[in-house]
Amino acid sequence: MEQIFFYIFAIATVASAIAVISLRNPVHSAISLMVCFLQVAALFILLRSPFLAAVQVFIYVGAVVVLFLFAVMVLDLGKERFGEYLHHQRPIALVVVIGFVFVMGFTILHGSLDAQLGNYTEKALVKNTEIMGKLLFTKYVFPFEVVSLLLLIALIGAIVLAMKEKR
Amino acid sequence: MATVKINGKEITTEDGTLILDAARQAGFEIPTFCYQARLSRLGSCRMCLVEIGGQKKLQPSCITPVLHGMEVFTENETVKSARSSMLEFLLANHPLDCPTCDKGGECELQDFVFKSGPRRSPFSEWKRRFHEKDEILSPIIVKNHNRCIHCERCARICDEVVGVSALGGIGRGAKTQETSFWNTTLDCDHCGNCIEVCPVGSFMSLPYRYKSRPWDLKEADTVCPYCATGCQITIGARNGEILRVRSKSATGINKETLCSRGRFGYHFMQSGKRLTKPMIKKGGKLIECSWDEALSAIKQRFGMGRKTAGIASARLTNEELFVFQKLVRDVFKTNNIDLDSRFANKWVTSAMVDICGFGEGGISIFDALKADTIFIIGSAISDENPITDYLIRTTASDKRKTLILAHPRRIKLNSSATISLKYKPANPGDVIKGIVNFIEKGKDKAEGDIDTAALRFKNASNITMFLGADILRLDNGVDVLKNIAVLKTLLKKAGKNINCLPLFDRCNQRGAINMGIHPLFLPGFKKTEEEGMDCGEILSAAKNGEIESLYVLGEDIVSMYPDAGFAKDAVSKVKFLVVQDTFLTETAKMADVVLPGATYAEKDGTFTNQEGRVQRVRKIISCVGDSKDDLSILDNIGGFGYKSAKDVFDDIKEEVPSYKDILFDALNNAGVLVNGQGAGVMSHESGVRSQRQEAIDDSEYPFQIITGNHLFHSGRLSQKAHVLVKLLAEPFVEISDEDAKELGLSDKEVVIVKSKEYEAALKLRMVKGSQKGVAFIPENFDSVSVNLFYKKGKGIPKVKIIKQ
Amino acid sequence: MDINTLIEVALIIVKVIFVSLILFTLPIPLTWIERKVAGHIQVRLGPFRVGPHGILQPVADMIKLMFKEDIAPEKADKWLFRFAPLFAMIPAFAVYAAIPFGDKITIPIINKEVTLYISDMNVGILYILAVGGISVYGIILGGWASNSKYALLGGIRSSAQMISYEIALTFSCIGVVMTSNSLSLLDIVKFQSGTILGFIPNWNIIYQPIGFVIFFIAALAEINRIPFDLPEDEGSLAAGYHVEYSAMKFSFFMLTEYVAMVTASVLAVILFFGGWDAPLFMPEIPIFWFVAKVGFFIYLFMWIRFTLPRYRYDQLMSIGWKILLPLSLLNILITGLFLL
Amino acid sequence: MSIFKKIFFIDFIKGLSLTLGYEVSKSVTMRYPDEEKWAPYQRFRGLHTLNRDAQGRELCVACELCAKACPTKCITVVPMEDDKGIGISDRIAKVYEINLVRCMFCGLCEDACPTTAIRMGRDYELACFSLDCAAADKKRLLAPREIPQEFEGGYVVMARLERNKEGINIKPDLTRKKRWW
Repeated sequence: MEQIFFYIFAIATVASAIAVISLRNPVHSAISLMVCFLQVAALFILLRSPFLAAVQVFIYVGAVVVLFLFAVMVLDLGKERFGEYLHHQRPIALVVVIGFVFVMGFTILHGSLDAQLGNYTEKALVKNTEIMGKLLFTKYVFPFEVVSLLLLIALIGAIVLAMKEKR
Repeated sequence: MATVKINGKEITTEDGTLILDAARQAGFEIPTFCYQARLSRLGSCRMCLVEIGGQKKLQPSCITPVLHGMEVFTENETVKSARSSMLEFLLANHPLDCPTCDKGGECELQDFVFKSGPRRSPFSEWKRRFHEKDEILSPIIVKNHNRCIHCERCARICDEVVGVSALGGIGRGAKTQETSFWNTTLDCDHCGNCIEVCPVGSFMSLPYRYKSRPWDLKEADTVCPYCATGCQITIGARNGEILRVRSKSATGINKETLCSRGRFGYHFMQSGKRLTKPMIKKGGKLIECSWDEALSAIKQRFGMGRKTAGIASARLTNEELFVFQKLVRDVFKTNNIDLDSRFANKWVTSAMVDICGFGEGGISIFDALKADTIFIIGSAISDENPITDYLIRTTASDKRKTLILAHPRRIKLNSSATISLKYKPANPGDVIKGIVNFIEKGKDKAEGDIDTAALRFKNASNITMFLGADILRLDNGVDVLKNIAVLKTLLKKAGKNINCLPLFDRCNQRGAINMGIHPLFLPGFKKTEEEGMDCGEILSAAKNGEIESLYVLGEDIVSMYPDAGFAKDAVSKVKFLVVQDTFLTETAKMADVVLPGATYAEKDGTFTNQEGRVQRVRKIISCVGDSKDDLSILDNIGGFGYKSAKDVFDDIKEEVPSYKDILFDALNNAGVLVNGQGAGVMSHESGVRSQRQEAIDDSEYPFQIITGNHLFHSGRLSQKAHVLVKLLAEPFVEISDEDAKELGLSDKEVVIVKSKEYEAALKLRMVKGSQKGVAFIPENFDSVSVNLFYKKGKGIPKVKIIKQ
Repeated sequence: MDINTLIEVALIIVKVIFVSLILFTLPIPLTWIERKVAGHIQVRLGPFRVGPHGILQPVADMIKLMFKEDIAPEKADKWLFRFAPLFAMIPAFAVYAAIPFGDKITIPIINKEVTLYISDMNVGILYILAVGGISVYGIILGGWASNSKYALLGGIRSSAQMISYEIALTFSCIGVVMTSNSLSLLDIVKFQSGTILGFIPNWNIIYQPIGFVIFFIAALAEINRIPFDLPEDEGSLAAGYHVEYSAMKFSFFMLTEYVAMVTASVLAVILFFGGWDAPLFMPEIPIFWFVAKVGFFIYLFMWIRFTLPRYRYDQLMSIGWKILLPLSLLNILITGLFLL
Repeated sequence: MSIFKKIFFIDFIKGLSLTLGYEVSKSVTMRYPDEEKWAPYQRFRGLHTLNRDAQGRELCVACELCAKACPTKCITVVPMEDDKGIGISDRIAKVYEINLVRCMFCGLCEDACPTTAIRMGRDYELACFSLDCAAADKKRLLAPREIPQEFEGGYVVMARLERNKEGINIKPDLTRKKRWW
């Protein structure tokens, strides 16, 4: 049962990811991106991580892609403009993609990406959110703070960029 | 000359000018009711009171002549309050039924009260009331005497201008009624001039009764189509329906007057019997068809050269006639073109042209009437040209002038004539000869009327001769005209100033001759290279089968040609007959193609009246049904490419020298007299052939028939106007009272009129003072077509009258 | 799979269908009520001609919407134009997967205990807010796909407004989560049962008055209702993002709005007013109190709609960012301090 | 004080209480055309009527003053003669037509009328499905009205909506009237 759902979501994820880069219309790409994120959220649920799923939807679908769309719509990027940028990048991109696929395939096949399963039972995972919260504020508190600092800097940077100089 | 000061403005006028006229010249308007320029002075309405410096009482300006040094005030407070009081008195008895009064909106009383009248009245008494219901005085006149303000214009115009004296006053003071004898149905000329001059709604037109308000009417000034006097009329139409015709007080030669034909003869245009679609003969029957079909049939089947001919009516405009002669001469390549009028032979017409001096330009009738001796021959002028009759009557009321009237019948104008001459219809020349004889022999003593007339001629210094259309009809017309020419030369030699004016019965007869609708000459009286055939010759030729195609424009030959049988026979032998007319006439019934034309209110153009005055005809309504105006039909057949009447007129100006200086767009209500054209007028002398034919005295048939239009009718056109038919619905025979007494007949008895060819039962009318042995039958009725009495080549028909 | 699991699954399916049906039919009475409320507030009668007191008016409207011509602008993005109403509608319905309408009832005949919710997620509130947020796509895409300047402006305004207020909305919920110590809605409701001092209901509104105010205002903005219905500002935008929509597509948008209004009411009830908890010694009747409270909030929304005028756009934004957001942060801070 | 007002949303609550007050108050809606109909005041200027005198004769004498006075030129009058006593005068209107599309109901025709034949009536239900009925002919103008001229207006009267083949008709019941508002 779970397997079936996994494949459905996985295929949908990959398909929408491909759609993101292959569709000509930037709005359509953004929509595909949203679909992709949604599928990822669904995968999180299959991984017994509803909190992550909710946050994924919340942040990425609900905010990030909306802002993407926003930008795309307001800037009114047509198909033609994309053509200009992609023109010379094609061979380089091809090389990069092939390299990336090779490295990924290699590491996956080698089994070097295997992560250690946590020692959580099915029952304990019901309290998934709690566990995650605790981990974040205990074991991973440092990276967490670093990330929040980073975000703060980004925030301030954005404000500085956007603010008009007062005379 | 007298110099007067009017409201401080100095003006110099002739002695004897009325203060009113002087004030109007100076630009001050004085309201009047009883004053009418051509009528006798009454001074009864007191609207025109003015203050004269040094005089305590106000004076009526319409009867007070100016004196040198006079100071007149027309606008001061005294005068204004007098005016206001006068109006208040008039309103004391005038019913305020303006909402139901036909005059409402163009009522002089209304206007003056609005302008200077009192705004309120202290009168609370009952108003005078003669009757509750309007009185119908005739088929055209309805009277509401409650509204009368006693200006007596109606009675005066009836008496002094029309000469009928049908109206008069009964009663005294405020109770005076201007009405007919015994207040019964009027037996008068039904001219409606009383309606026109009535300043209030006392006399009203019955056909126009409750039809519209004056402000609803779209009005246009045009020319009356009935006789050649050329009266200016104003047609009022509402929503494309003609509702009335009226005259304007200061417009045209007719001024405020019109005759019954002009005023009430407009109904034929919308009679419902009009041709609305072209028709083509298929299998012996006329079938309605499209314009394309009809026109292409004409273009294909109408022949060319000598075997074609065209006959046109003199009721069409100059432009149409010009295009028609162009069509006949340039496209059909023939000179066989003639006017229908009176079916005169071509020599008579050209003699008339010559003697009346058509080439010398127009003579204003007002100039002509300044003559001290006026001579009229060959026209029952009161019936044929009523307005000319009015003009002559008003002139002849001056007792210093001599009016000599020669006609077999006694007509209305005889009452104003100084000398009335009578002659047998066939021989008007006898009268002329008598006069010539008298003058040539140098006699001094007059024996009989002719001699008295001759004596008057001898003593006259300024003579105007009116030559009637009856002369054109005579076979010996050339001789008569020759005699007149002799008289003319004789009088000219004696140093007298002579004017000759024709009296025509068709509105554009003079114009048609100018436009070259004649077998002998082109437009502008240029001689044709080869003589064409006149109407009689065309018909004779047709009878012999020598005319294959005939184009008849607006004329009913079969009904009008003297000798109906001959005309019908001749027309039926024409292989291809095109008739363009407004009604399905007898001739049109025989046609191969019938084209529906337009009446005078449906087209633009010009008429030239008998004086030579060119006047504008204006379009008021659109053509009935599918019919088209004649100009565009003719233009289409000929392919000339004329766009409007003005285009044609520009061509006329080039071809006809006498029209050269006339500007089409600038033609106003007064019209323009044509100029003399100098050289180029052909003379009749060359080709005159005597055709004298005495009517043989035949004791079995003692009466000579004369015919012509009745006062209420003109040709067959007026038969379609129902109001005119109401006035006179059936023909009659008119003989003198002496004859009637001899035959033991009484008035209004039905008698049988019998000639060798035809007999008819007609009502008898007795007229005191007509020539013995003359019977008059109006030619306007289908029921008794006078032309049936005629036999071609036999001259004037002779009849006997038997008691039924 | 044993029979019990099958029954469970069947039960869930039945509940899903039941809830969906209710949600689908809900706009029918709601539109009627809204128009009646509008009428009476404006001293009118409201709809009166179709059926007694105009009760069939929404049915007539529905029939009309169904049979109207479905028009798509010629230069519209056809696919997105068609999908936009679905994008708007599906999340609005999906939200109900996590909403509890009551605790448990025993169906008398089969003597089976049935939970009055489709699922009790431990991240329920997050799920609702997250999924609810997706609704903005319907609006933004509908506005963009119409290829009309009014629709686009409406869509952009709408999305900006929703993103702005979503933050305040979420933060206001955090206070509740902190006091209730759970993300699960069921737990939040359960936390609120009982009374304080014996007569005050132990509802979150007592602990979180500021939070409720923020939540309520943000919810108004989130569901595009007056005074914050800027996206469909008739005066300046003709009709906002759905100006080019007609017939059933348009009715989907309308459906979404009404469902969103119900959702907002339900959330307000669950988070701050004790859910199905009977107020003050009132007898406990399953669902009744819940429905009654939700009904009150729905009425409140309508009431406000016909009381207040619309805000200006810049006012809307400044309220969101400058007042509600700091206030909600403050609320979290205060709540945290109290909890400590 | 203003801070207090702001914190506790006093203005907002005031507004809400006001609208709530309206909500429970009686509605002023007139249920036209189903149950009630407004019978306008006598001075109301609705569809014109052509009146008759006590003997039933037409008062109109077709003087065309109304047509002349009309600022929009929407009245067409064509007079005719009649001796059957149809009107008070022997001059009656053959055609009397008011083009309601052009008419602006100013009432100048009333002022111009010397016989009080034309009066602005009280009919205001002039909408229709075709342009034919936009021209009110003499017959329509002469027809007696459901609300007679004498009826004192300014009331709401009970009415009944009737549908038949000719269209929709609202029949007022003048005996049952009430003040509006």
